[in-house]
Amino acid sequence: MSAITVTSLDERIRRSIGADGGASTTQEYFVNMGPQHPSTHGVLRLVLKLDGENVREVIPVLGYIHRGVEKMGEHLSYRQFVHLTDRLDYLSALANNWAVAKAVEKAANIETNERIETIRTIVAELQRIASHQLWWGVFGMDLGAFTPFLYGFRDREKISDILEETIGARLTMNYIQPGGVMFDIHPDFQRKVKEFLTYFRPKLEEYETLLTQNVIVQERMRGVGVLTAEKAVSMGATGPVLRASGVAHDLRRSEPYGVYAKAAFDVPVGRNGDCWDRYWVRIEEIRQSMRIIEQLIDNIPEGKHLVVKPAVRTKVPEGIHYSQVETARGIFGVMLVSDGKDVPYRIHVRTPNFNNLWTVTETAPGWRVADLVTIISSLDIVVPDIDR
Amino acid sequence: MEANELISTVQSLEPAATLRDKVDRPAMSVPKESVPALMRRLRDEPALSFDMLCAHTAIDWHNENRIELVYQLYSTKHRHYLAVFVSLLRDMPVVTSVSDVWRIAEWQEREVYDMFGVLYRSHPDLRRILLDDDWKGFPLRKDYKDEFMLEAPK
Amino acid sequence: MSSWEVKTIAQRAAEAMPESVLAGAGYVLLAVGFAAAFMALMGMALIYAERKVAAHFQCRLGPMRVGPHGIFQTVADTIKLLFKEDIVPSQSDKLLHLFAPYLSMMATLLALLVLPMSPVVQIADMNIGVLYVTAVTGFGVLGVLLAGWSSNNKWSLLGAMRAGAQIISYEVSATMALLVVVMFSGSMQLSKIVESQAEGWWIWRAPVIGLVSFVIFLIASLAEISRTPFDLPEGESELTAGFHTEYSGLRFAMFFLAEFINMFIVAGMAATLFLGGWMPFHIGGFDTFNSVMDLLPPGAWFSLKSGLVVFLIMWFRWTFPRLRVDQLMKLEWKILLPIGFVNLFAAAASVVFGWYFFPIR
Amino acid sequence: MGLITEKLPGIIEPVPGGSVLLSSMDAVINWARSNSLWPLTFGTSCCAIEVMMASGAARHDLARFGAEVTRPSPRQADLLVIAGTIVRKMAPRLKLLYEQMAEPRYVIATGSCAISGGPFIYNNYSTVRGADEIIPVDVYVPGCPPRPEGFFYGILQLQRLIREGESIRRPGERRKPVLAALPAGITLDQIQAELRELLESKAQVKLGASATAGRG
Repeated sequence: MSAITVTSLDERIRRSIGADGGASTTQEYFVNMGPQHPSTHGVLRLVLKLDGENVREVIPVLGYIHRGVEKMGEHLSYRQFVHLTDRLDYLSALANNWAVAKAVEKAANIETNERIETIRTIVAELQRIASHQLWWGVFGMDLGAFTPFLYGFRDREKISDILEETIGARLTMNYIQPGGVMFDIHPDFQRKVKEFLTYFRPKLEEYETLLTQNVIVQERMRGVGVLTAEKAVSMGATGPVLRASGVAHDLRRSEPYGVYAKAAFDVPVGRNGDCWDRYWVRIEEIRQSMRIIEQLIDNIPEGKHLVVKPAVRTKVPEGIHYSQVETARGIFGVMLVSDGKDVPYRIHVRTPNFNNLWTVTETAPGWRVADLVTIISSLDIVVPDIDR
Repeated sequence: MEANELISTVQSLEPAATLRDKVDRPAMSVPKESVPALMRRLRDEPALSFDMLCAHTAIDWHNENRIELVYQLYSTKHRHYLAVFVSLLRDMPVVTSVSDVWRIAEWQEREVYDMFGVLYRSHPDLRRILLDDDWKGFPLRKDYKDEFMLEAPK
Repeated sequence: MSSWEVKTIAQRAAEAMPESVLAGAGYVLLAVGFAAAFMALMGMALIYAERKVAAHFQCRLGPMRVGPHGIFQTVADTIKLLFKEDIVPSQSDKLLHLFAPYLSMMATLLALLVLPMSPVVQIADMNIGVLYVTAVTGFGVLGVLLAGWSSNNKWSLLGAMRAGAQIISYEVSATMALLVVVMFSGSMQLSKIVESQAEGWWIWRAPVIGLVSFVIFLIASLAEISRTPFDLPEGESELTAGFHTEYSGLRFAMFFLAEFINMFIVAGMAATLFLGGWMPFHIGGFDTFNSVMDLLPPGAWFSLKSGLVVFLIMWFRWTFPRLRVDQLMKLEWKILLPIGFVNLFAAAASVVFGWYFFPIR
Repeated sequence: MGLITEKLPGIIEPVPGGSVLLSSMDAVINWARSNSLWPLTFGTSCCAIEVMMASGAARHDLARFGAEVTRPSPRQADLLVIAGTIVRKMAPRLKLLYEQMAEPRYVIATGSCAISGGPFIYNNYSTVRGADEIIPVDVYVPGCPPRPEGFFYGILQLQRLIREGESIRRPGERRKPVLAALPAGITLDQIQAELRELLESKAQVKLGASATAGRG
């Protein structure tokens, strides 16, 4: 049995220097991108091996926002843990809540009703739109166009308003809980959502005019950062990143939860897996989400919004329970290991961004620094979701 | 593939594999010696073709003095799941890496090392991933203590 | 048609000098003071304008709190930057680090000297005006390169190298476009060029050729002054702040100011060469129409035209994303330059055969 | 009142650190500083969306306060907005960022994580309990995350603090004194000596050694 050595970042970099045995004639150098860098979307750090402007190697360094959520989960009740999932991928807070709620409901045999599931589906889809709007804006900013950012946020505020009215928070929602949703929907909810849909449809066309159809944008996205389907699967990528590579894997379709089975929608799939496909898939997903909401918004059945009293500390039977949902970024999974108490023995969250991020080590080498920014942005990463 | 059919197929590949109960999806316990070979076969067998490692993590069974690794596999072709459990001794948790079977395992295994101290044989780049390189201890172990941590008041 | 008497401040100084040294010196001081004050005020005004224009493009208000509609916003910014700590990184090349912003600023100031803003507001009128402007604006890249090099920061260096490659490449195209106008007007002297447009601006008087060279000049100059879509040297999302990453306080303000004044110079040059400078909108032969146009003073015409071009440049900035380095080079060497050459030959032919409106026989 | 201090324009105020500010000049400078707070583009987690992004966006528009010029380089920024959790791995980097900023620099801690660790206090091995354990903070904005309006209130409070010259900064910290030209024949030491006399006669306390040592 050979000895197992644990290395450090310094050694990793040192190894990378000698990787080609000094064969290259030009001088290669290392730069740190992050932890504070405008286009790493938070505190991600990438150690880049550059040759002039060309990226030779990307070494992501994580953990600058590692908050130890899983450890904390071992001391909190299931109901309490829900609010921590808000803070992982804060742009899909509702979907994250839903994953925990689903796991607990399945384990503790809590039956929800149609109303609860419909409300959950609608708010989760609304937030998916909001998340993609934000991504679109930031993507524009990373390419150097500042205006999309403000346009994206202008429309995102409309969704924030709708959600705030019902939920009471703009970002960290903590709304979907085991056994229902925190509050019933606001009386204006349906009207406002419909207003938003009619408002947003022409705005989406505006997005296309401003960014999608721009020659420079197309030039910078097409063919850049190609991720083949095989690699995407092997690297565990999910969500739009996987679908852009041509694998039509969408949990909403393959194992429908909520009331997705009732709604008709398409799963947009890309062809080449380049930045352009990832861009297109997300824009198309906004359209599909609007379709889903349109079908559901008038058909919210009557019923209670909560079947379990919120104060109850739910006991989960012994065993291992999984659940996963499709967030705006991919599959968010929760594994509850219960020993029969009202706090989990161990809780593991499988976050989509952790896997998606690593595809950058495969796609970025060979491209330029500017392309690296495009590629990272097209992955739509949220750093606390990577680090947990 | 149906759950029991899946399990019998896996058992035909690895006779030592046993059913892991109290899991709400098809789950097998396998001995640690069979890890890389069995995993490769799980991926390559056309009837199974588990081409995606959804998540890889560990559970620290502190009282039983063992650490249990969990490999959650998914097949994008057949759309079925399988959870593979591997028990390791808590004092010397060593297992062979599967990073050459699924690329993502390289980083997921680094995370398990970081949090549980599980050592992976023939891992290309085993080092801490979320914490600092000079961090002492493995935080997700049940007996992890740290002068920084605060107990919640009862 | 009324004729304009061009009298630059330099000429006045030269005239006054033999009689009274004091008066001559007074004019020189006036020129220096004017240039410096103009630069500071124009810079502040442009920064304010940019922020307001950007805000209104983006459905928001922009600075509102400092003075009515925030008009004193840039004053506050300037004062703040003046009194901000000036950091010189310990590992940097200190002399060059201190020197670089001045170099950038100087290039800008020198170019400002020859810009004809009205028949009387022009500091110097050289017979090689166009050549001079090309020369001194190219000089600005030295400041950028030194800043990037001396900061001892890899991002700065990357930015500086990008700037070097970009500015030197695009200078070729810009000069090609300028040559077209020089050929048409038969002079390099900026006041002569303006006067040559008394019967019409070159952008329409030389059909197609004028417009093409105007567009080429605008694109190439945008690249030269590193404005979006060519803001690679300081591309925020890529290189943090590019070549001026390590600069703070006053020295950073100098780069900032130089950038905005450069924008004004490009606008001014574009106005002077293609849009008639301070010359009112004239159509040869239509004397009544022309005299109506003359009611607006030449200074106002110049402000309007350069303001329009400045607005156009800002519009670009808040609409377009950034190009990539290789795409930038491709655009210059494979697209702009060939078009520029063809345009130049077409211009030569059209000058020889008089294929333009109101040719001087 | 001594002779020297009467000759100087404006009112002389001693500030912590022992340097001298001329307050007529000071008012203008503080006005400028308070109205031109350029934030550093820095956000670690959830709060960044609300505080750095949504507040700069069209609905709320941080630009109204002249603070939309987000600088990616800490050298050019005046305001460090700690938007989000700071963990132990990030703490040294945060300190470095703060040190890289040029004086005068201000810090706003937004959200419960940056104030106290927020929800991540107990049973947590990684999260720092409040950014003020690492760097001095001027204004705290509570919320999880705070609304953009809340952040604006924080900015307004910071502006007020700057205008009143009440920067919550410990004596001895790096700070550049702002000095107008002194009348001929008067040195800074003389002014300081006189001021100290003045203060001591008023407050009946001995000023510590830090008052003289901190002169820039």
